[in-house]
Amino acid sequence: MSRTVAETRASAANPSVIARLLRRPLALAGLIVICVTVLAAVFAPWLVPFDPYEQFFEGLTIEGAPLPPNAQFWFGTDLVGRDLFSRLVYGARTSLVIGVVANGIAVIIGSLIGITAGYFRGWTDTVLMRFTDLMMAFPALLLAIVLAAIFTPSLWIVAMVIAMVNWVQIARVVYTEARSLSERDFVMAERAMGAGAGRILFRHILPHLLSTIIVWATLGIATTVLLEATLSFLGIGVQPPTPSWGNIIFENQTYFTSAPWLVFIPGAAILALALAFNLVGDALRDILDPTQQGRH
Amino acid sequence: EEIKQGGSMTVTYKDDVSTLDPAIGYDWQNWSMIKSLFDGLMDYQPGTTELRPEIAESYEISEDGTVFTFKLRDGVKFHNGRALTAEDVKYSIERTVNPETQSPGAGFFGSIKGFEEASSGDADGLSGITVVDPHTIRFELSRPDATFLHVLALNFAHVVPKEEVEKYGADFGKHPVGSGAFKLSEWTLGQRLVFERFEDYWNAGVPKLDQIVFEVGQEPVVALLRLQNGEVDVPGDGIPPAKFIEVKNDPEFKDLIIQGGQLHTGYVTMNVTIAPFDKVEVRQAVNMAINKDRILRIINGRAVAANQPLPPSMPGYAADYKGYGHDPEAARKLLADAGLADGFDTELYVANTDPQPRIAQAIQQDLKAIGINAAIKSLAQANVIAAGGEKDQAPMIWSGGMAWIADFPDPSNFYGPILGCAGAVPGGWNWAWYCNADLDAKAAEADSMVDPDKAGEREAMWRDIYLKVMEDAPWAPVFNEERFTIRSGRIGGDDRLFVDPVHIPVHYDEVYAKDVQ
Amino acid sequence: MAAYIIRRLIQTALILLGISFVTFILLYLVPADPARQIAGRSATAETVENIREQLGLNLPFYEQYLRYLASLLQGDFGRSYLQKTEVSTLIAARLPASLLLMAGAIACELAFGLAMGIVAALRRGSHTDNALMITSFIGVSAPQFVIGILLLYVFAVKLGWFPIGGYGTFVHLVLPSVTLGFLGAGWYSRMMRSSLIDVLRQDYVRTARATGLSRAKVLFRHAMPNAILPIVAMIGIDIGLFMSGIVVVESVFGWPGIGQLAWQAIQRVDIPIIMGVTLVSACAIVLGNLLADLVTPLIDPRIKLR
Amino acid sequence: MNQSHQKEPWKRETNGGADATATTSLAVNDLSVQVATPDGPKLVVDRLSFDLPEGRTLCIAGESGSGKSMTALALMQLLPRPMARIAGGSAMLDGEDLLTLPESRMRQVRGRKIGMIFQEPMTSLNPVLSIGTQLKGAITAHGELAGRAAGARALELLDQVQIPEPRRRLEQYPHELSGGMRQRIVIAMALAQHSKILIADEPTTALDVTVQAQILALIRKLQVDHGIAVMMITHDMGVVAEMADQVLVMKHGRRVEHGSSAEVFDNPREDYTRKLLAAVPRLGEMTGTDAPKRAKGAEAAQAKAADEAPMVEVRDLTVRFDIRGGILQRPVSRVHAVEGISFTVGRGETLSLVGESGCGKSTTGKALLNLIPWQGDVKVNGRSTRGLGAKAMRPVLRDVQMIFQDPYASLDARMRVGDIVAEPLVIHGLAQGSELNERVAYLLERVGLSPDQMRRYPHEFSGGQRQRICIARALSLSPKLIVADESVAALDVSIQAQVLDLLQDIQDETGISYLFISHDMAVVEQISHRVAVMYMGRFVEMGSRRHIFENPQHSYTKKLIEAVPVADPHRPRRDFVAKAEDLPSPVHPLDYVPPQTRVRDLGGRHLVWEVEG
Ligand SMILES: Nc1ncnc2c1ncn2[C@@H]1O[C@H](COP(=O)(O)OP(=O)(O)OP(=O)(O)O)[C@@H](O)[C@H]1O
Ligand SMILES: Nc1ncnc2c1ncn2[C@@H]1O[C@H](COP(=O)(O)OP(=O)(O)OP(=O)(O)O)[C@@H](O)[C@H]1O
Ligand SMILES: [Mg+2]
Ligand SMILES: [Mg+2]
Repeated sequence: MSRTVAETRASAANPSVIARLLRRPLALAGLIVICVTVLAAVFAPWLVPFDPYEQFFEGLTIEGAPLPPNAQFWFGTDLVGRDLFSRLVYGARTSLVIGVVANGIAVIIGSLIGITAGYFRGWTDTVLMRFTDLMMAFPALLLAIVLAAIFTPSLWIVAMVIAMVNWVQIARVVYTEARSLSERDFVMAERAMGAGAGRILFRHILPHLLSTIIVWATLGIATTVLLEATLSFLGIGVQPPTPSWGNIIFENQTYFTSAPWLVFIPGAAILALALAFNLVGDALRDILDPTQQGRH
Repeated sequence: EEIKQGGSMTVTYKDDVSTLDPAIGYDWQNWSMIKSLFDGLMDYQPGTTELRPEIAESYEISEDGTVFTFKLRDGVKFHNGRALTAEDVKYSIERTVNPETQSPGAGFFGSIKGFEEASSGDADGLSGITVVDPHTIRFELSRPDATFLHVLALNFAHVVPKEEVEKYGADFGKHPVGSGAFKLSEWTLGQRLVFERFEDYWNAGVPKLDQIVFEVGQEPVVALLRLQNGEVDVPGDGIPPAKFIEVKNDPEFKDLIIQGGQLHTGYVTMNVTIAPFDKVEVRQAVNMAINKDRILRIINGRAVAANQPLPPSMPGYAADYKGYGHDPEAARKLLADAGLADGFDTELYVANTDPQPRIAQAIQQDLKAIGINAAIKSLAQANVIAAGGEKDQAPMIWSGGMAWIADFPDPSNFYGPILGCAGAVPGGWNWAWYCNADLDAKAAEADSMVDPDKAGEREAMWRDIYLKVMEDAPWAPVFNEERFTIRSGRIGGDDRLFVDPVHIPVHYDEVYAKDVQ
Repeated sequence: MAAYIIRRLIQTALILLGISFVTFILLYLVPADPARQIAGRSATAETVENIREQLGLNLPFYEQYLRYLASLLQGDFGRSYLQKTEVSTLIAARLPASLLLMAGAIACELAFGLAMGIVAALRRGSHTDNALMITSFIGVSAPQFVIGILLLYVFAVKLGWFPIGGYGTFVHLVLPSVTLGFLGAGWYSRMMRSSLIDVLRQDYVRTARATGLSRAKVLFRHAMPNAILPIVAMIGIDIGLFMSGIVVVESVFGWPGIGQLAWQAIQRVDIPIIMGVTLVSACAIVLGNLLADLVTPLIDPRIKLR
Repeated sequence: MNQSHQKEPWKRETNGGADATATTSLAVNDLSVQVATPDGPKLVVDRLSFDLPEGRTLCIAGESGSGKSMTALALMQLLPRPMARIAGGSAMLDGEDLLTLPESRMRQVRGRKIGMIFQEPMTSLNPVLSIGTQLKGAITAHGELAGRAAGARALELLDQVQIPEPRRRLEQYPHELSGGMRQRIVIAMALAQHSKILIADEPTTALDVTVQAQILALIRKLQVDHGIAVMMITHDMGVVAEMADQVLVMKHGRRVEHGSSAEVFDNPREDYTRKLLAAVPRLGEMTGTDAPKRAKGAEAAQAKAADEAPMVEVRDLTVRFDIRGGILQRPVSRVHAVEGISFTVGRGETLSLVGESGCGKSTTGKALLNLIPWQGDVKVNGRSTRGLGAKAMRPVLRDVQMIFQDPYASLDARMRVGDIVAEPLVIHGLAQGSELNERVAYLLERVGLSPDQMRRYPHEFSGGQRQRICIARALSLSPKLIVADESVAALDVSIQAQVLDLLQDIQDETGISYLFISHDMAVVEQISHRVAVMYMGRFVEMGSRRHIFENPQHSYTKKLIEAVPVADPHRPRRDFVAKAEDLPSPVHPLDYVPPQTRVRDLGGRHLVWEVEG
């Protein structure tokens, strides 16, 4: 419960971040959700009762209505008679791939731009950061929509689009930190020893940024999962019939009164996954980020 | 019995109304609104596809079918109070043809003499239109055109007052002034429009309602929920699939649902220039692979299976034609005959609005059953249209959402741009890139048969053309959509008015409010 | 100060220039052909070509862009291809609805977000704190379209407390603003909490307490103005979130704002509208940031605008 | 206000604690404070008892971490919650036990009965509220005064703490004032409600000596004028000697020694106290010698320095930092950090730079290593470094190294200590593998650390140890000159002495030169051969240590020496300095032409600079 100065000091000595994550109930819950999702995604073919692409003739009523959850179809069927549960499990793959790949690219781009601009002043800084400002001023979703409209969307294109939109924040954060780090005495000391820019950037500044980057990467996964869902919700995400949690909702959104399970079950899945990443990210921030320490 | 005038009706739409300029408006939402605000020489009998004169009192067609002379009614006034004359009719059509107007309908007037010069901007007006006297106007055509009366019933031929057009310039579409049964009294962009009865309308007793309120930006589902609450009278976008079964089974509403045909066909195009769709066997196999019954079930049975381009209510429909039945076995054999026993990979383009992607997925599954792996490309409608207009882009397109709905009830309307050689050009609408010179010649021949007595013969010719098309199978027709609409209990009128083939979703001029009776 | 504002405005203009350029390129790459859309399906190739020429679509890219810029400089956003209306008119007609929605959302954010954050900070470690923070986490994790549909389903359809979509009265505003403000409330409460906790342990708070000031005075006089600073800095970011949020929220609730306009325009590739809305949103974001930067020195005298 | 007070030389007889007339105002008994640590609760104040007599000053002294602040906070019930809590004891004030009072009653004590001043003047004031608001807030905390009366009282208070232009100050914000001014405001706030007890937790540690002297004198004056009992916390024995009637020495939360100030200084009973006192550098200790305290063969080195080419030659070094603004972000004004200074450092010689905070000492050091842009001429070991890029500087850097002001900040917290010390060798490609290891082990041993500490991280070391790590790193390239920036400023006296000794030993051994930067005259006296006094970016006086300390010529030098607190309670306490003044700002407009200075050579390389005109 109560943490002290001494404890925070000790924390750095005790490198087992995972162990410390596990001690926090919320973070633990988040980790469990993430693990379950990852396992579900990896072992999807063995877990699902049905082929997620198969449109069962008996999956629709005679009138063509989807079936509510029942013994055969645990989460009911969708509007073309597919098993919702199987689609959700496969949809986890999409969400995770996007979350990890898109966000990974965003993190790499953002970190590189931020760190470079933060350390090198002058025109490098100006050019990169003005560009970042520009991207900042872009309404992100609008940009994503336009990009998605230009390129025929597919899993990878969607990932790229999200990456193009999402690197900005991390670039800003990394920039600010890299800037203040490069003014710190230990960087000055490094320069006084004759170290080159590459060494200072990657051996000294980068390690200090790692915790920030890790935290933003985790939080960013949550954002990314949500953005993919939103793009899919607007019908410009991953192409059907590949299931993604967002496009399941997109396909079924108008049925929220007549077949609410088709909207609210995948909605709950998105919420749970985003929440899990946010919880873990936040806990990591507490554990890794010295400026945030002792806030609980 | 006499129907009393008065009362108000609320209609909702999802999309904003783009323009009410008759020369420009060309979507099925503003189409009928414009019809109520403006009048043309010709119109249809309410609820049917039968032509009748509107502001024309009478007309004469010359023997060779190239000269049409119209006599105008007396007492037709614009909403601004000025009397409508033949000059206005001439001005309006010339305005549509004038390239600066950018009218999408200019091409319909291609048969009028002087069209080439006028549409290229070389001439100011159409030499083929003559104002004989303020009440008489004459059209001379460069070739016989059997559809010309239908063309004059199009919105693009509706009459606008020159002075108002010039006053508002490019914004005329937001300040429409016509001679129709209603006039626009309020337009709050993005929110609502209000139509009010035009007191001086030439046709006494029309319209029945005093006021129509259009609320835009309303999701169809929301509109229906509000209709169930008694806040809305007609959901302009129809009954959304999501609510269809519910209202159909609801004793309170099921009697208010009206069903009617539409001049619509939903089809899959196969690009005959892209292998392997250049093989007729493959195209036929696709026709046989599609399980239309399942697709109908997915859309809650709101359509009938189609087997030819023309919809059943169109003259020229081949009622006894059986088409390609659902037969995956045979389809697989055809593929094997074409040397594709192992199937192949291809792409199926589709517009990204519900329910189109769902239908595409059903087709995808059917194709898979005969070994064709079609990846779905679900894009914004405009991008699908763009892909269709490129020769080597889209192997297959599901037409839903962008499908052909006839401009007027004539078989020719389903041929030229979408199956004829003229449409098989970059940027054209013939997404199958099907071009059969013989059939084009036959079509031209049929269209020059103006004589009303030969109508039956002309119909037979067209029927023949479409059956020939089906032999080559550039399309796989899937279904003809049935319109299902609903109205609130307080709105009355013949059922046919609510599924009027041209006045979609209702014939605004003719329906009435029960509560003032 | 004046120099600062001028410089920022110049920067803003440059950013808008950049954004207009990027957007223009992107839209130029969109496969859909505006001329064909205007011409419609019955048009002849000639008509299409004609329209293309009139709109200048056959010009090389840079010339199209320069033309656009030139008219933009005269305050002309162009005319919508499909709505046949001045884009500025369309945006002006819809902007009030969006602003109203944003105002509602901001009210929700501040009311819920700040209150939750303050309570959580003062009770930190307690069950109240945990409960509030879980709520705020849900706020930042919940997809807006799910929240929107859920609220619509529960409060409008099932309970009938609110109208099912629509625009006009205060009751219409409630559900959309809650949906739009949900995310922000989550952020604000978390920021408020950590910022307040941080401030409460500062030396000057201890100094204030050492002079015998009451808790309430210490909190509101001394701690709050400091704690609110990072939140003020959020204004700009917040407007960015709103700009994305309104596309979804307005489409769920049928709210006649510029989000809906943008979404319709994007689907129909109505380039002038997309350009216009993008620029207006960007402008709002940049001005939001400027506003935040201008307000900050009013609260914090250490910050000097140069 | 009574103006006469300020004119009157303020004198007071030193008085032992055994003043029979004084009555006890605060009686602390067995006070214990516990903090929570991962290894369970820990007592940081352990059964501490003392009395605070009315109108007298009690100084609590002790090294860092000995529990001094915790004691003070416990008395105000302001311990950081929930980490720390009172574990027992009582503190009686006017018949009430402060430690058990409920919050609402305690509020009546805070400010009214006990005023408190904290260590950091920079952070003790709310940055977003004006001085007036904060002061009035303190005055009206219990709602006695309001409106105009509060305003009048605020002015009166500012006058009492000798702030010039009090009316204007009310409108100002904390960041617009210097540290000394801020500390005066904090004192005014503590006295706002006529409290009879003042607790001052290291009130001058963060301030320059000159300002420190003013603040200490001010506290003494207020105490006399108002009969306040002061409980003063400090780690500086000089301050203790200057202020205390009674002294309490603490170690690890326990009382080590308690008595009148004369007793403690003259006859310390405990070893610990004796050690503490011995470590304190005493100004004037070295009078009559030339060489640094522990230098061997000093004369030889001096002689060598005189005839060989100097290690570093600096001519007209000027450093200005642009302040940008306006629409185009062009420079609008400049910080004149260093303004045309010239000096040389001979081989094996220690040149000290002294001066107040912000006078440009660190900047000068950094310019030597080309870490910031500068103008003028710098020659290191005969090589001109002007305009050299990072690459070209490398060989030069093998000759000059720097120890930075803040040892912790200058160590990369994510690196192991072994790697940190090896870093320069790796950068210059001087050693690899086992050779590198051996070299690092040797260096660590050299600075008194054990080589098995190589695998630890900087945060696992104490302040003094960290400073040693920095020294080891600076030594690794075997440089010929080390710029040592405030190398001992942050350390406790005992540690400080060790580090100074270490530096001296290294010089004796290797003949290295130092540019020693410090603001502490007492330290400078011990370590330097020559001393340069800096003021506002310029030298005002430079000469051998003997010149500067025994024959200071410039008034500023005299003022600096004068201000150093001396750890001798018998020395007459210094005069109260009337109205405080701020240092002038080093920020000037672009077209500013610095005034010409004239150098006066007093012979024997003793130079004095004076502004012309
Ligand atoms: N918030 C805290 N939580 C836990 N332990 C603390 C906390 N603050 C201080 N301590 C510990 O309490 C002990 C006494 O600290 P205190 O601040 O009283 O020392 P001090 O004598 O004032 O030192 P300094 O001269 O450095 O101010 C130290 O060992 C310190 O580590
Ligand atoms: N990078 C910089 N940009 C602008 N001004 C600076 C910069 N570095 C130092 N200064 C200013 O230059 C002056 C001299 O600073 P410097 O750090 O050399 O002082 P110092 O004598 O070392 O003081 P201290 O004893 O506090 O360390 C100060 O007024 C400082 O504010
Ligand atoms: Mg302390
Ligand atoms: Mg310094």
